[in-house]
Amino acid sequence: MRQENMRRLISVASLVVLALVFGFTSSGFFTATNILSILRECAITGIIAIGVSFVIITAGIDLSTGAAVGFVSMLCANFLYYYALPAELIMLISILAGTLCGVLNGFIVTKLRVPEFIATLSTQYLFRSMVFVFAIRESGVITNKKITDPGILIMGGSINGIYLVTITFFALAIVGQLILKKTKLGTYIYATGSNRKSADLSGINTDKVRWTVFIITGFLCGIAAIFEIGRIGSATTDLGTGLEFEVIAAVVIGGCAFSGGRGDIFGTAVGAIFMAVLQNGILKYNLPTAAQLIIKGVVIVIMIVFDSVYNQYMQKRIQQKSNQDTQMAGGEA
Amino acid sequence: MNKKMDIKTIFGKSQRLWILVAVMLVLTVLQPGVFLTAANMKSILLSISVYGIMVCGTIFPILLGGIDLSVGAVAAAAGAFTVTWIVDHGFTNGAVVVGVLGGLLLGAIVGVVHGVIVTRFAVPPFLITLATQNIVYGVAQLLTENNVIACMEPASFAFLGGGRLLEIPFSIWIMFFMAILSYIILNKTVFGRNVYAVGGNAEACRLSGVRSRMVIILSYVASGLTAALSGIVLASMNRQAIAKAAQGYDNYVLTALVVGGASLMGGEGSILGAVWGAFLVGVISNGLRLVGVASDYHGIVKCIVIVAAVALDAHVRYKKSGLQKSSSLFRKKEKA
Amino acid sequence: MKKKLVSLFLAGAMVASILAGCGNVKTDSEAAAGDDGEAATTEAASGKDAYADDIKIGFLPNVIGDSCAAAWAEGMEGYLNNFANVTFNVFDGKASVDTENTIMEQMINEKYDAIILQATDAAGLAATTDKAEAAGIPVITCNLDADTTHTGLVAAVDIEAGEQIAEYIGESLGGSGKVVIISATPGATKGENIDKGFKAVMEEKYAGIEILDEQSGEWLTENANTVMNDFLTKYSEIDAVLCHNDAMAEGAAEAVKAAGREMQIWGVDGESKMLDYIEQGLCTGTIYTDCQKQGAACAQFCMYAIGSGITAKNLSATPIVKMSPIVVTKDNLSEITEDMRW
Amino acid sequence: MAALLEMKEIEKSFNGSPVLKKVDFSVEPGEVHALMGENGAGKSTLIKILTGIYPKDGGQIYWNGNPVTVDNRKDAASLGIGVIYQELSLIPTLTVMQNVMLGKEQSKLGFVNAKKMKQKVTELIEKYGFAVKADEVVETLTIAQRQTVEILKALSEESKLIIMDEPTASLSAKESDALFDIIEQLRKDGVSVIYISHRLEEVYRLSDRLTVLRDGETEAVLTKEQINPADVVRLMIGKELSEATASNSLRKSDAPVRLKVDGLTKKGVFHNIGFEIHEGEIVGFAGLVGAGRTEVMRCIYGADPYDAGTVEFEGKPLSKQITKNIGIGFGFVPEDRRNQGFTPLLSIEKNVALTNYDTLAKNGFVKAAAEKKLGVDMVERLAIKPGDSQIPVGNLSGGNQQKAVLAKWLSRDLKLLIIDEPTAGIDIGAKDEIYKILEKLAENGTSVIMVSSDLQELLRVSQRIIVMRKGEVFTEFSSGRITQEDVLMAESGILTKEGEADE
Repeated sequence: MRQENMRRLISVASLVVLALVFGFTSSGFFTATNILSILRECAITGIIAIGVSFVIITAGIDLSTGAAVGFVSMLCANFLYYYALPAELIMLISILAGTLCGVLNGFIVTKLRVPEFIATLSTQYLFRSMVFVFAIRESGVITNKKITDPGILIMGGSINGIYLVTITFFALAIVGQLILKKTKLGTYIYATGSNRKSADLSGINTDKVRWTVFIITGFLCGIAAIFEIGRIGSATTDLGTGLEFEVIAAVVIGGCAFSGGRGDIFGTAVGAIFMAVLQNGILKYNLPTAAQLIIKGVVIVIMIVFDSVYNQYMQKRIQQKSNQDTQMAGGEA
Repeated sequence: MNKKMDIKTIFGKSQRLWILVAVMLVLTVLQPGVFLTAANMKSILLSISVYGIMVCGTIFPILLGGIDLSVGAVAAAAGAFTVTWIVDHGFTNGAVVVGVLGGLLLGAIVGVVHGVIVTRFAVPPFLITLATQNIVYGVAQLLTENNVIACMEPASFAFLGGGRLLEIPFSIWIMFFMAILSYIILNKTVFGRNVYAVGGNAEACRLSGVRSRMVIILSYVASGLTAALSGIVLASMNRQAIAKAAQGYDNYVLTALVVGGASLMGGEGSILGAVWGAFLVGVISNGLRLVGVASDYHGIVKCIVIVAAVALDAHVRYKKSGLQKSSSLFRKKEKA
Repeated sequence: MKKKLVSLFLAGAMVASILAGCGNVKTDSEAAAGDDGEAATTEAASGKDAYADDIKIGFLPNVIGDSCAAAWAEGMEGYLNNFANVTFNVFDGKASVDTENTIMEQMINEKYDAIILQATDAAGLAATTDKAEAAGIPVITCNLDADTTHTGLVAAVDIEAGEQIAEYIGESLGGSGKVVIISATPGATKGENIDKGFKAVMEEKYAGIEILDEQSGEWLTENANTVMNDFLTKYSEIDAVLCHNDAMAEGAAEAVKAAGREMQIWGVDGESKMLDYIEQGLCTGTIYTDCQKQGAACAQFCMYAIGSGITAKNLSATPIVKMSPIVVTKDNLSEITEDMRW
Repeated sequence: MAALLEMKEIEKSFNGSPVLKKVDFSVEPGEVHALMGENGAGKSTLIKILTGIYPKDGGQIYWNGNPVTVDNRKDAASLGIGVIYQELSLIPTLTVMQNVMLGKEQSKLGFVNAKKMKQKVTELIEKYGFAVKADEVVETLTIAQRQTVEILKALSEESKLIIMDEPTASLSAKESDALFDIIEQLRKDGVSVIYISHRLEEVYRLSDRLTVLRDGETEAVLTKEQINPADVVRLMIGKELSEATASNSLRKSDAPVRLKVDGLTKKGVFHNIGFEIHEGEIVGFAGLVGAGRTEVMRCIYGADPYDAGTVEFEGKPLSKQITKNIGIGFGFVPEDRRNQGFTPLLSIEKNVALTNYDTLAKNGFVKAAAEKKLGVDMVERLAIKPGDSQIPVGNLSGGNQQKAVLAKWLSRDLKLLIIDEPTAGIDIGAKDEIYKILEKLAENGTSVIMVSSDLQELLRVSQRIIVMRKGEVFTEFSSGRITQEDVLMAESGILTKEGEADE
């Protein structure tokens, strides 16, 4: 328990340090609007990252999230344009479609026994193509139409400056954390990722768990898509490209390990905010884009390496502790 | 029975490659006299040549159970270096030699950095190469100053990607050369043997005296080198360097490797399979274009083919052996 | 379990829509326009002396690294360097609506005095453009505009480019022949527009010309090369190729040259490398736009808008400045003098 | 009153060779019943049948007098049979409470009632006075503590019967004592325990009854009063066998010393280990699981670091690098064959070649013909079946896998071969072949260190036997006639015959 808190403290601390660095070396970082807009920028990545955290905690990976968001967004735009469905129905469709994407991923992974990486790499191709299937065309030419339904557009809006997407992100993060820490499913997610054999032995249907986390991820992609189109007021064919990597980076920086069994949504939320702060802060220096990329990469590398060094150190400490115990006992024997 | 064995030896152990045969058959029937022609095969090979070259090196980290997502970025940076060097040094043949070597060196350096970080800090290669991707693209931007650097001369440089030897584009020759080189390294050298062994069981290798850390670093260097080479070929092919070159090639490379039978868990896969895999992806794109399917929908077919290939493979193996990791269903069948 | 979650989230979504009903929730532009006081002060501030006060101008192209963006930036910088009080920054839109929106947002937060935008998607950047305009920041779009009224658009031709190429091909082929198209990344506005113009003219005036096939080369030279190779395999007779940009035309030209065939190859943009190709006879022609000049025009427009305090509020429609296109073929190549090349 | 558990005439054979021949076994409520027997006597097979991991070929299991079928672990658990595994099966990143309750969480609509569960686990912990807390994360616990979590897990299932398989193997004396207290407590609570151990003193101290298995048959069932270490050992080994396998061939070697170990210490694992190995000698290392033999060998070989002491090879200090040691003639066959011995996906040929590229390659290029020849030669020389050097080692049977691992070293100019549990999980025929290989090696001047838990094997092959106990060298047998009993007693800390004990 203590170790987990320690880890949390460190990730929050690194976020604070980063924010302070930006705050003191650039202008306009610590303003209400800027902070609110950072919280907006991190939200969509963050919402999806909640699901992907689940997947990564089960020792899986999901590379299809960006494409899934693109597909679902386009589907909604399509239905809005051609059928002018009410906003509530569109949201429902969005969530359903997203969930279906997750169902498909889960099916391929658990039933067809295709490794997660490959399965989601290939569904990424599929979802990308589905975008074009649903793209709005005028005389055969793809034409992006502005979404005018106020019920959708309002999803990109704010209450007293706080964006709905931010509120949703925090709400979902809390729900996600609750699921992870307070439900059976959460415990099973950790168990599956940490030691799948034992989990199986304990009577947990780990395939079902793995399928479920993909469904949750898909579900969250559906939610993210609503906010995405609400904010930009249209759906473009390349929406969500590369989003999956941002999401994974946020999740891993937040402390989830690829090997599974480690991390939580709190960390992931910090990770998502971290990435947004990094992006936001770098832009403030008026640096050439090359320098921006390099700084971003270097900071992430440092974070990863630090995390690994820290974990190794902790493991060593546990080992030492356990050795000392035996040694003390051995001395007496 | 004998015949079957022969075919098996040609395609390797992997079942996935049968998919290629099936796809080619269908296309031959659908496009008689067009698909199965020398000219079209040439055109397919040309279309895969750039990432085909990458595949020959990226397979090394994959065989170790690692991954290299920075290959696209390395290609862009290396191409940028070579072209800017040639442009800055008066388009001479000497400049071409130095530029190409410099580009390759750049790729090798990136590889060393990856290898050292991966071995020293035990961080997941997926993440580290994803992060360095940013840095290396940044370097590419620095080199090109975000402009397109055209390089129409000298002929020696243009020849790398655009020339022809015996009526076959030179980049295809490079791809074949790299594939053979890679084949030789993987199958004929101690290093290659060690790559497979370390990928299959690192601890057993350590106890057998293999310097696994060195093997890992060299594998990432191989990946960096071929990525750089393919970037240079791409630059020559396009007669220009741009910072965003080869974006998305990481995906092509992975797809080719996976379709070609490489397991991302390491220890499994062959260069022959990888090239076949690249070829299959090329064949599909080519075939869909010939049949007249808009490029918008190619992804659907690609997805189905990959999933079918890998699932078929997984299924066959699942049935056949107790080697497969995981799955509680097996435990009872495994004998004491 | 799952059902429960779903219902939970649905409840959340419902709460959100109720909130929306209450009218508490404001979209971006409403929020920006709603803060009347603040907007007024910004506006007052933007009525500043463009040639003396500290001015910040940002340029956000669709993606950096291609020759157009570089030429634009060069043109802008060239013009703005005349003023010591102006800071000029170039960003990278990474061909992503999301990224462009994020950066727009940030420029608004940092109170830039003007923004030059090349919108990845017209509809997708409408909202943030509105927000910027509402905050008193003039937005001048460059080539690709946002689907809302804003301070100005400085455009190279796209629909017209398609039309002009169609005219040229139609005429030179004598009204009958076979054409293939290597198109942009599907969904890209510029590509779709060129297509629109090209196809319209072909349909109307040159019914005898058949459009055999269209495949995407994703703006890239190497992909265009591949696509062209496939076309050459498939069709024994092609009279002309339309490519949505010069980079792809160059790739197609290499393929045609390698196959030893001959046909018209057209691009759009007029980058210097393409002009070399035309000179060598590898490509037929392109629609040249002076991108540096276009960049400079954008910058001039900015300075004017800042100085005069004009934003979308004062306008009922977006004023458009069209760059004059030049159809360049080998015959008139010399018209494009060295200093006009980019 | 019916016994809690009764297993009658249980039969099981693998590949036609019988492992259990009509074994009877019964456990009374609230009794600690020890199960003893040599390696291969059939203990673990019996337990695996009881817990539903293997199907039985014949016989019947009765629970409280009623016939039951146990087809899988769930069946066993629902009867009330809990197992403490040797390799712990906990989820490292979860808390004690979560682990204990895994798969049987108390929940409402999917939400777990953590409070209630914690209360339950805490109650259990307090009741037995365990040294863990309910919300500690398992990966931060010591091995002993993890074991108590396993016990908690069984207790929380209200198990009537808990099976412990070598529970003290990796525990310190103090930790073992704590475990014994727990077992006492369990007994008082009416929980039965099947206690599998090689450690006579523990069995002697704990058990109410003792069943001795030998060669798949029930040899004896002893009550507490009848339990006497020497008798038990005799029963486990069997008189005829003991005589038949006694070793007369122990001798001291006067050949030059090849390996000299002095004062070797690794904190908390072993300390002050010293011995000498001569040229052409086979030295057996005996000891119970956890005595520190494997760890010593790994340190000598260079696989692990050690804290103090010296290792000299032919008079010169030995390098701590594996690669260098291989270069001067070391060979090493690890205990954990599957995880450390070979690369399963690679063929026999490639596995064998792995250690031999110094001779099989020139300028970094593999001499394919020589490599192939080596593979074929080795398959032939060691009679590896099936006789095809291209088959992946992972597809071979245990014995053939071990031969393949051995084959890695045999073509080398070996000076010292360390072989850890050479015949674990290997059938009799293959065993003999492996012994012959070792003997031949020694004849040709190679020194062999053989770590083994198989007494018969130790006596059959070794020229000297060094017995380790609790991380120290306990004694050495190097002359006279030694029986399995002698060795087993020594392993348990009882000296029957004066070897040259270090103490």
